[in-house]
Amino acid sequence: MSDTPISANTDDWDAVGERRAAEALIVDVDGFEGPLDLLLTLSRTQKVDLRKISILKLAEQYLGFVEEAKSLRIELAADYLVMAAWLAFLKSRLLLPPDPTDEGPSGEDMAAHLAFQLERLAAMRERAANLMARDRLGQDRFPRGLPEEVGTIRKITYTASLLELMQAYARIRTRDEFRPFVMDRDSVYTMEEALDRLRGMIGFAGDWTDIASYLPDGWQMDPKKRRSATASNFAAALELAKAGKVDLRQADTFAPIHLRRRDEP
Amino acid sequence: MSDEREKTLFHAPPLGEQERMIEAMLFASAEPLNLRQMAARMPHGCDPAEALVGLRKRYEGRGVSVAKVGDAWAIRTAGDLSYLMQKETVEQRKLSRAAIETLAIIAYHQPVTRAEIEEIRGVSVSRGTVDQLIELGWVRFGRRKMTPGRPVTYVATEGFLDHFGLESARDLPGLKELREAGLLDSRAPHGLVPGPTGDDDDAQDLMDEDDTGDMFED
Amino acid sequence: MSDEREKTLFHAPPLGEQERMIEAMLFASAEPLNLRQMAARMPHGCDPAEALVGLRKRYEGRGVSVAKVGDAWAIRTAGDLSYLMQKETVEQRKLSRAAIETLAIIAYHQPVTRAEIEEIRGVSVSRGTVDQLIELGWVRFGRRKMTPGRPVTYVATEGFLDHFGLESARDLPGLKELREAGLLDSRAPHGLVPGPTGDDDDAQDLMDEDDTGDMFED
Repeated sequence: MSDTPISANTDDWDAVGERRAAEALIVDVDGFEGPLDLLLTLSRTQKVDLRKISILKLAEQYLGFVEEAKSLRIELAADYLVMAAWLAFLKSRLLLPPDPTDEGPSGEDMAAHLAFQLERLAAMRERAANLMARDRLGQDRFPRGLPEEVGTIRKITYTASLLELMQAYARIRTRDEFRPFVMDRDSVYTMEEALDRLRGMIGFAGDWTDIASYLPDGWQMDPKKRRSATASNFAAALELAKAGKVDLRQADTFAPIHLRRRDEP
Repeated sequence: MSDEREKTLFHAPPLGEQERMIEAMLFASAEPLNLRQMAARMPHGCDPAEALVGLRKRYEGRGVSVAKVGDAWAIRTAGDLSYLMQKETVEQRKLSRAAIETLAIIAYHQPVTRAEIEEIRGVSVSRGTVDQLIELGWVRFGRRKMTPGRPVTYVATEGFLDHFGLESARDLPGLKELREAGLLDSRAPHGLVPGPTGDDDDAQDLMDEDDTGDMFED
Repeated sequence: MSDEREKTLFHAPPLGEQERMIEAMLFASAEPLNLRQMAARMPHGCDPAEALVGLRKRYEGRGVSVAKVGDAWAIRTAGDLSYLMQKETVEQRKLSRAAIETLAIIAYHQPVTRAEIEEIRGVSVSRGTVDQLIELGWVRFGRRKMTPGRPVTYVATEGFLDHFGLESARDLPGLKELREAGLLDSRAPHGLVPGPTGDDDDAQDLMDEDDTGDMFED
């Protein structure tokens, strides 16, 4: 690094003061919140408005600080060294005439931005201090000490729709029409009944006889009853034929079915 | 601020200022403050009793008042505004089956006695069920019946008509219309009311009667 | 009482009465109440905003005042009477310089990303700093920024306004001057000045990205 320690600049009281301040800074290096914070502290020694600050001088102060730290064998965090390198670069840019072929921000741009950053940080610090000095809740201003609880009242409303009302009524009024399911057996002649009857009768039937003649009395006239009895009679006749008790014959489709007892072999 | 305090060591602050102090203290304190406590906090020479009179007057008829609690003082909500300290939550529930059936019978058969309701429903009607319908404003007492014992009757109210959107109870559809509307099919009464069969229903009703507190369905 | 409320369903109570109601509610609550919360507890047809204007005026210069806190309102004791309140004073956890500065930066630059805070302070922000501010209820997450990485932002809360006695973030002292001086512009020409080397934070931002961008919106 190309700079000279600040103490070499001049011998007057200011320089001594600065030197002492710088030493204090170095001892206090842990107290700084990064290089920008340090720069801001250093800038205060210039005793001018931050807008009129000499960035070149500030860069020199910072580099002097780093040198001092080195001589005192104080390990500086990487951030501080990066800033030192950048400031050294900035310093050279500010001192040398601008290179027209060089791209990127000029030394003046860089210096202006650093000044802006310092001013912004200083402004934020000031605002932070103002904020903390305000009348604060719990310190200067107080909320109600005896707040009243807001109770909750649960209100229940009951609802019912017209449909539900009507359905309820319908349900009550139709309860009488509604009874357990029982098959209406009045007009039903079961196969068991037919079998019993046929078994008793075939003993006398030695010749072919129309099975219709086996229908029980009182079941021939009512169509409902006749239908049930005919079906059961026919089913019973098939059952007996299957058991080998009778023979069945039918002359033609839909012709009468005849039944004859089968003689035991 | 400290200058002001120094000053007041010798000259008590004006009464209006003392009122402000008491106002702030009573507001922020977690417990009622008595005169001694107030005076201890206030600058020398203050008279909290006198300032309190002024402050109380200032809060007369306001939303809060300066109330005496034992021998101490506190700021309290005005009694007539206590309802503001409550938040109402409304919960909707369906009427129980027993209640809606009873209501239906009253609506269709009004004026109707309890005995008649029981005859139609086929189960006894618990007191709570009718009470609930009265409380809801859907049923009220009608004229007594001119029969032995002069039993009270129940009728449906205006509120009932309002709630169910009816002009009059005569507008209620009859059995015939219910059947035509498909609401009443005697061949398939199960389709009407999903759920328990008629037998369970009666059992449910009997249980309802035993425990009136638990008679509402959610 | 319920009769009175019923009546007011159709006629809002007079403004003076509404003022009393708001007075009662604000006195009773330790937390700021917003207009919606007040209206919900007041009879139908009330206009808390209008009534508040009158109430505020009534308490001007008193020992307590009606303070606006963001979108809400609260009654607080006057700041000049703090000396009476030693007993009520809440022991505040001492905030680090980093926390105080970070809070100011968030308040003045909100919504602001962690990277922007670091740019302004010139150091990386330790996670504990923001956590502490969030825990105090002074800072919360804002919308994600529509920049690459969609970083989360931080904003100041209503609790912050309440604590520091600010009506809104626009009332932050010196805000206008800062803006005019260009000190609130977020011109961050990277590379002009070396910034903090916050590798951890980049990793954090990437993690945040996995979350849905909407989770911090309100």
